[in-house]
Amino acid sequence: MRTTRLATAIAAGAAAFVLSATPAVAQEAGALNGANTAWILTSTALVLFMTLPGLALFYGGLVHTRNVLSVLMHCFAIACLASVLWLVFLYSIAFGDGGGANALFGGFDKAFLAGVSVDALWGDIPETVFFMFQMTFAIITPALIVGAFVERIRFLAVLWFCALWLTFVYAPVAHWIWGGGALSDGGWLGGNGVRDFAGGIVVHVTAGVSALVAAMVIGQRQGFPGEITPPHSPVLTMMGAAMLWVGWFGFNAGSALTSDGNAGMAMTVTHISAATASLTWMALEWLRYGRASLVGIVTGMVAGLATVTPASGFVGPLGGLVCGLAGGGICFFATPWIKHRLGIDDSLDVFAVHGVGGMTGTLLTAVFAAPALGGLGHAAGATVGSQLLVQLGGIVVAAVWSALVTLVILKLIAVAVGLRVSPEVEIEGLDITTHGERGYSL
Amino acid sequence: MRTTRLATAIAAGAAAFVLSATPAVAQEAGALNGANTAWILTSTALVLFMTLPGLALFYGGLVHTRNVLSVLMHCFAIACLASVLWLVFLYSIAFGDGGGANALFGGFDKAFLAGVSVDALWGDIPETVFFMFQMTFAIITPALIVGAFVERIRFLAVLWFCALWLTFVYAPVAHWIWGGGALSDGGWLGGNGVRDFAGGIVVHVTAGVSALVAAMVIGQRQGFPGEITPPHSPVLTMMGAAMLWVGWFGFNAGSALTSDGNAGMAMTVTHISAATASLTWMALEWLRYGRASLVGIVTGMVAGLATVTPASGFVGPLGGLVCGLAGGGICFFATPWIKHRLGIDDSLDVFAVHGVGGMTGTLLTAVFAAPALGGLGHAAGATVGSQLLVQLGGIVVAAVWSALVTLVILKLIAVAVGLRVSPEVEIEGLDITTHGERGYSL
Amino acid sequence: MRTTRLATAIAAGAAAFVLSATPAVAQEAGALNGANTAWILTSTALVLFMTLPGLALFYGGLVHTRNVLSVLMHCFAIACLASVLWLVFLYSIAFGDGGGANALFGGFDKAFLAGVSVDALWGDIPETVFFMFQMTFAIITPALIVGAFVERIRFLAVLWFCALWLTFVYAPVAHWIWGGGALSDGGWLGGNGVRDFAGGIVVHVTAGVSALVAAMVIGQRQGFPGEITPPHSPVLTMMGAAMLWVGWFGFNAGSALTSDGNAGMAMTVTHISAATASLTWMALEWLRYGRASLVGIVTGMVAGLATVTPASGFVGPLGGLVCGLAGGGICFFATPWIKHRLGIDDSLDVFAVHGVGGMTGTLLTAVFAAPALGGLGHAAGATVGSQLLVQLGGIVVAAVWSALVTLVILKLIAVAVGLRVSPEVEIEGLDITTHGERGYSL
Amino acid sequence: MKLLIAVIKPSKLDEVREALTSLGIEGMTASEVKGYGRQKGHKEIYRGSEYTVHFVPKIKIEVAVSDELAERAVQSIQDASRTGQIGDGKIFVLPLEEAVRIRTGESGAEAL
Amino acid sequence: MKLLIAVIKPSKLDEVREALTSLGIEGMTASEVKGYGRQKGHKEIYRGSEYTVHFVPKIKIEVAVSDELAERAVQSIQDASRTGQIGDGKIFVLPLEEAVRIRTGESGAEAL
Amino acid sequence: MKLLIAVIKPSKLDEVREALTSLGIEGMTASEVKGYGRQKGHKEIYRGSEYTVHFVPKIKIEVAVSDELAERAVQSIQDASRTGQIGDGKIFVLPLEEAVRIRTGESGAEAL
Ligand SMILES: Nc1ncnc2c1ncn2[C@@H]1O[C@H](COP(=O)(O)OP(=O)(O)O)[C@@H](O)[C@H]1O
Ligand SMILES: Nc1ncnc2c1ncn2[C@@H]1O[C@H](COP(=O)(O)OP(=O)(O)O)[C@@H](O)[C@H]1O
Ligand SMILES: Nc1ncnc2c1ncn2[C@@H]1O[C@H](COP(=O)(O)OP(=O)(O)O)[C@@H](O)[C@H]1O
Repeated sequence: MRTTRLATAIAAGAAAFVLSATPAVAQEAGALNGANTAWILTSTALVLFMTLPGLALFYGGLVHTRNVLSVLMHCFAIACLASVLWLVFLYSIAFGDGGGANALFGGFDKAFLAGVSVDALWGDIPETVFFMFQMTFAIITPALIVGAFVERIRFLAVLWFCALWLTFVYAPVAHWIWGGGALSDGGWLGGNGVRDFAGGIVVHVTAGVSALVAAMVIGQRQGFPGEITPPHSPVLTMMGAAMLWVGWFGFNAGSALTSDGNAGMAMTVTHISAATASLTWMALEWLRYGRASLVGIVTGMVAGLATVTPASGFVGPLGGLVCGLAGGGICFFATPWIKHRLGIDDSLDVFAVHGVGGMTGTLLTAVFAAPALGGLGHAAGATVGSQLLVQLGGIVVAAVWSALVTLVILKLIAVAVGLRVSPEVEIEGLDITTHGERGYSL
Repeated sequence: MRTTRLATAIAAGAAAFVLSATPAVAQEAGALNGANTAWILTSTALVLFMTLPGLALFYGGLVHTRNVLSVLMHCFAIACLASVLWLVFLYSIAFGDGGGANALFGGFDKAFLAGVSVDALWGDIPETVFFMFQMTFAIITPALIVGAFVERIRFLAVLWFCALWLTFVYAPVAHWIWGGGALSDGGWLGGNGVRDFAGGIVVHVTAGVSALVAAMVIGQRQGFPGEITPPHSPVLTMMGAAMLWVGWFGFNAGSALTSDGNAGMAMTVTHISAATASLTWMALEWLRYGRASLVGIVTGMVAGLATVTPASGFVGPLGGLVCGLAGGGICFFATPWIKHRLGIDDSLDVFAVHGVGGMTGTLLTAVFAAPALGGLGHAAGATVGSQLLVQLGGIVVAAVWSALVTLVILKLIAVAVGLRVSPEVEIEGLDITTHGERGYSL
Repeated sequence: MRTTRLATAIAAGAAAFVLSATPAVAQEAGALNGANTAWILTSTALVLFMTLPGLALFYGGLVHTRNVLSVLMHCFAIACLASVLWLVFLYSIAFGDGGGANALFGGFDKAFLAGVSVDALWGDIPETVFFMFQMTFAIITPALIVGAFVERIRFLAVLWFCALWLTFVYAPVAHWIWGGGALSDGGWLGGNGVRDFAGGIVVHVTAGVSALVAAMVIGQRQGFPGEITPPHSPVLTMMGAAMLWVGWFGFNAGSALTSDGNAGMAMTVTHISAATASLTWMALEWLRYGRASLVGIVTGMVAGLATVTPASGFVGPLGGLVCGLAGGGICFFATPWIKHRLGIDDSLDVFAVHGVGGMTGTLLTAVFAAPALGGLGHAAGATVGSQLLVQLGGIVVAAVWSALVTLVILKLIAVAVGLRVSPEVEIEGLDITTHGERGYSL
Repeated sequence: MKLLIAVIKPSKLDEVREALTSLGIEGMTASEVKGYGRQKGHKEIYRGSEYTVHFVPKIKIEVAVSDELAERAVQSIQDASRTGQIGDGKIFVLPLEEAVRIRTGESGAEAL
Repeated sequence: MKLLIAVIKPSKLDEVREALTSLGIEGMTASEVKGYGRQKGHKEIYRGSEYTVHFVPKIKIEVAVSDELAERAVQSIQDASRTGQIGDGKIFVLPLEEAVRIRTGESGAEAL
Repeated sequence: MKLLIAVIKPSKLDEVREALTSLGIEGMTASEVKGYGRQKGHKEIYRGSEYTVHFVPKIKIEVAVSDELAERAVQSIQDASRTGQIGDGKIFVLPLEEAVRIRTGESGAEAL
């Protein structure tokens, strides 16, 4: 989607930055670029891999044995539901042309991929490939939120939440920022819209904020905080974390939509941020608690990746290092703060890691895009300061919208089907009660 | 292999459909297409990943703890054996030029890749890449059959079965349909041969039917059905299922042998079918048994993927949806029917899921290839009706051949080395008795 | 890096071999090749996947439950540390231009990727992509060494060892062989330098030899050999092994730095060697101990892959088969020999598998590069004999250097922070004592 | 002294622990077991096939108590773990001749 | 009443369960244990190295029975679990002073 | 005969096994349990949050011995498993009425 945004940007005269960013657009119009297509096909597989099984295992290892299957089930069912809805109308809302209402949403012209032939192109790759690549983002975002209410949510509520949240939060926000809507170039925030390369706002801020609200509405797990049991399998968690790291190459470097230096630099800064944040978290944990844990270092990794996501296509290696330091450091302190100071049982720390990380990275993007700091430069007319305000505006709008809509959705679901399982079921565990299975019979 | 088939098809005048399907062939002859090569190299890795560890974990989680290693061992050893045999003569049988006998098999000219230099091309990709990509299909197909006789088969019997089955079932059938043999364009079924994009017949029907026969010949597990224990680790099973889904992108979209819209659309319909089938299975299970299980939803996923496999390069999004609905629904009812009505211990439901799914999809291909239904169109002269007959013919031939040869092979093995372990060994478990290891010492 | 080496080679007149090997260099200079870029981006993800989680799981499954997390932690922390150091100065040492000292090391000009813009090219791919691809090699190599001292090493010692070893062993040796240094064409060994396609010496010999020395310096685990417990989870080990196999496609075929027949043939011989070595190990185990184990067959796989690594871009299918036979066979006998005859507790057999395999393959490269044996040919003026000497020279230099430097590093660490945990901690396990976590709470 | 062996529902362990602690019993040993009684195991359905699970997961706790405490301990375990539904479990009382605290070598009641 | 503790081969659990049920004993508790006796553990070989496994996996079953049933119960456990090979296991009989069914509070023999 | 039940630190199992063997006791059964006593569980910290772990992993061993051996067995278990730190564990001695070796049907002391 950057390509279109950038096309607009060119029209808006931001040529300098743009050209360096995507040589692709230099090609003669309408020609398929097989190399870019190959990389985005690959990236699509990588990002799906992030959710199935990556995120599912990462989350599954953090809960009690008696709930591990329910977490895997949530992620899996969400992936399926999101995929079908993406075809039915979500893609159209996010990336269609909403005509008069385009600032707000993309309309329904592309529902069921209407009019998208096998040869249709998006920029210089097949639109089907772009459709699939974007779908994988729509899959992982609601799955991230699951971390807020594991071990007590009703399965049916998860499905309803997924469907409504994608429709009223994810798809619109994606349209605003990536689909030519209100927050992109020439929108409410002026000629230079929000710069969110791979989803710092679209994915992490929306998921993080919604998770926080959901945790508050649904309430704490029984025995929180004192009697909660430790992660039942750090092994599973590390496995999932590693898959998230690998898949994130597709997430960020794939977001270049090209197979070139832009993708290469995005992959580089992404990786550097992940590594730096991991070491940062490890060091802080060591200093503060006297030992470095596996669960800790991989949490730092996720924080670093979430933080660099919006910046990945705009900054250089230095930006990657700083995103890692900031993301790892800030999230390290945010996590216990939310759980203990605020007493909110955002069970797997979705807001503290993804929300906080995504916001941090979105702001850092404005700073480290500066060539002086090794960045790829701002759009013409934009400065660090001006862009900072735009980024801030984007965060606020997305956060407020996510919070409000999530609140409404959950209230509706509470009435319609109920949010929580009974206390007995919660103690007995969701696996056997809701899904009729046990995680392990060794 | 589609490229060659399509080349033939062009000769046969089906230009319209063909060109839309593979712009690649438009290129000046003999030129290497680096982009297509990159995607097929990637797809090869993805399809290998489906078996190792994907399928191995998917199956391993479904058996008793005391047999988990034996299942992983079967999949791993089969992968190694199939690879070496593929080089030695299987590739030649499947994709060589059998001269006079070409309708039946491809001869031995390409044994040991004789005459295939580093620069040799297949279509516009290196033949070595095509060789590797196809090898991964020859790896997973016999591994699928393992599901029919887990927990009681002799290891040596598995190895012999793999070697003989690949030689007399897989390689010939692949040749008939993909290698220019009897079932392809201009063969026994007329100008328009079977349309099997990624292996609905070549992989799933052959494996499914052979599995059914094997289950009958080898017999039920002790205590079947009443005393069989539940899957020992739905966690492993979900992990493997997720890897199968991701890898299937290479399986189906890679079968385009191009990095373009054809691959993009194939990936799209594949994904849609997987998601739809998963939800279908989940819903049916919920309605019928009052709860949706993780093992259930991932089984639906496999059914949807097997069903869309033959169709993936010929149908549009609508076709993907219908393949998912049909595959998920039909396999859901077929599974208990085979086990209980027929009392056949096809232990991991290979026939009910892969066989039934593959047949369903092969027939649906003829229907949803119709442009009116969003398909990419039939070859010139072909209609839904005519193609349906051709597809049916292909299924029947492949099924009958698979059943007969499998029967013969197993009878031979029974005499030569024996099929089953002793009842004591079966109760004690294959891991410790046959392989001298235990799955877990926690 | 082969591209540059090959450029030199061309200058040296070895055109024949070179051109067949990399059509890429035929392109007009300075042009980005998107297809090659796509494949190397993918390969980078594949090789990272080898370590995270591949190698971590492979190793983790082989140790006692009470140490599984420590092994995952070692691999993860090493990956992070190596990544940051690679950016800071390691890449520059390995692939920079050291000017006068270039025979020895590449200097610091490229520290922090100084002067490497988003558009900078290495050959015909972005230098950032080359940087990332090479980084993944620098990640896995020290992680391999972990196998030598698991279950007793101090975590802090692991971190120090990783940093110092990469600086003084890995980066320099990589420079000598791949960075235009002393062991490459025109260096100390004459016009034709060492041929190490993907790291037989740079990765496996350095890691293997250093592991052996480390095992001797750090000493045996308590109760070795009699009281050591069996692998706690062959399931994890198989999972990791399978990921290593898949990732190795990026490791070897990616080392072509092109998306063409060279990559295709490299992938082919790599796969064939892995499969052959697995079957070889399985057969030998069966003959010698009466049963074939899962841990055994996957160990054979790793041996085959390590062996074919240096040869993968230079030999044909026959070479792949022989590498598999030799690697599987020799390592099978080397493993118990080191542990029992020599009584060295190289706990996870790093030297016996990687060191021995890497050496074997490095020598076989000289032989099977011969066109008569299906190889891609030697450089002009080189013969099997002459190349054998060169390869041997490379092995000796790398081995001696690795051994000496590792010894010094460990002695320093022993003084500075200590190498081993206390006997009590060793018995209680590293997970709970050092990292405060348990692997499983089922 | 007595050794109480109780087989209870896994979800009741915490309540039992608290009940005993409030009685001043400051030690116990728990382990995962499987069993059946009136509650005859159950069926699980996978892919439409029924799997019989004869043994239901339970927690077994072992508590050594002085003779005086025995009765009250039994009572409080019962109160804490009872749901009134089948499968609640059993409590067994065995004679305990001797108890030794390894660390100190204390024996008899004071070792508990 | 008696508490029977038997350590048997894992593969014999089902047969023992059926044997006891046919005696009208309608409850038992089983758990996974490891042990050795005459059967002195064994060696496993990985990558050519021998690993000594001192403890062999067994299943421990605990059955509380009335005094009358005790002897026949011991006998039928023995019959059901015997293979004649080393490692068959052991049966221990302990005095059981009291048994309580948590759900109903019934005690003594009728609680079994 | 006596049935000794000892709950010890997992890391002490091997030493205890050797100690008993040297006494000529040639069989035992071990299982993984969790417990607490003076050692009141502990806290683990994940992502800055404290998790209370009430039960500490221990190993429970069961050894049936003849009356003569009982005392020395208790002593040697104690010697072998003692570290002097809290959490060392406990040894319980129960009366054992009968023991049967399944394989041979031998009963009483010679079955041990
Ligand atoms: N006779 C027995 N001997 C040993 N354990 C028993 C016996 N009867 C029941 N149990 C244990 O108690 C648990 C609960 O018994 P159950 O009969 O289901 O409870 P209730 O009879 O109160 O419904 C069983 O799972 C089993 O572990
Ligand atoms: N003295 C003992 N105390 C406790 N358990 C024992 C004792 N002797 C044997 N066992 C248990 O019985 C199991 C089988 O004993 P074993 O001696 O191998 O059988 P057999 O003597 O009939 O061959 C052992 O694995 C162990 O768990
Ligand atoms: N009263 C008891 N009944 C049953 N088991 C006990 C009892 N007291 C202690 N234990 C077991 O002994 C283990 C060690 O006891 P602990 O009191 O921590 O040792 P110490 O008192 O010697 O420091 C505990 O983890 C628990 O499993």
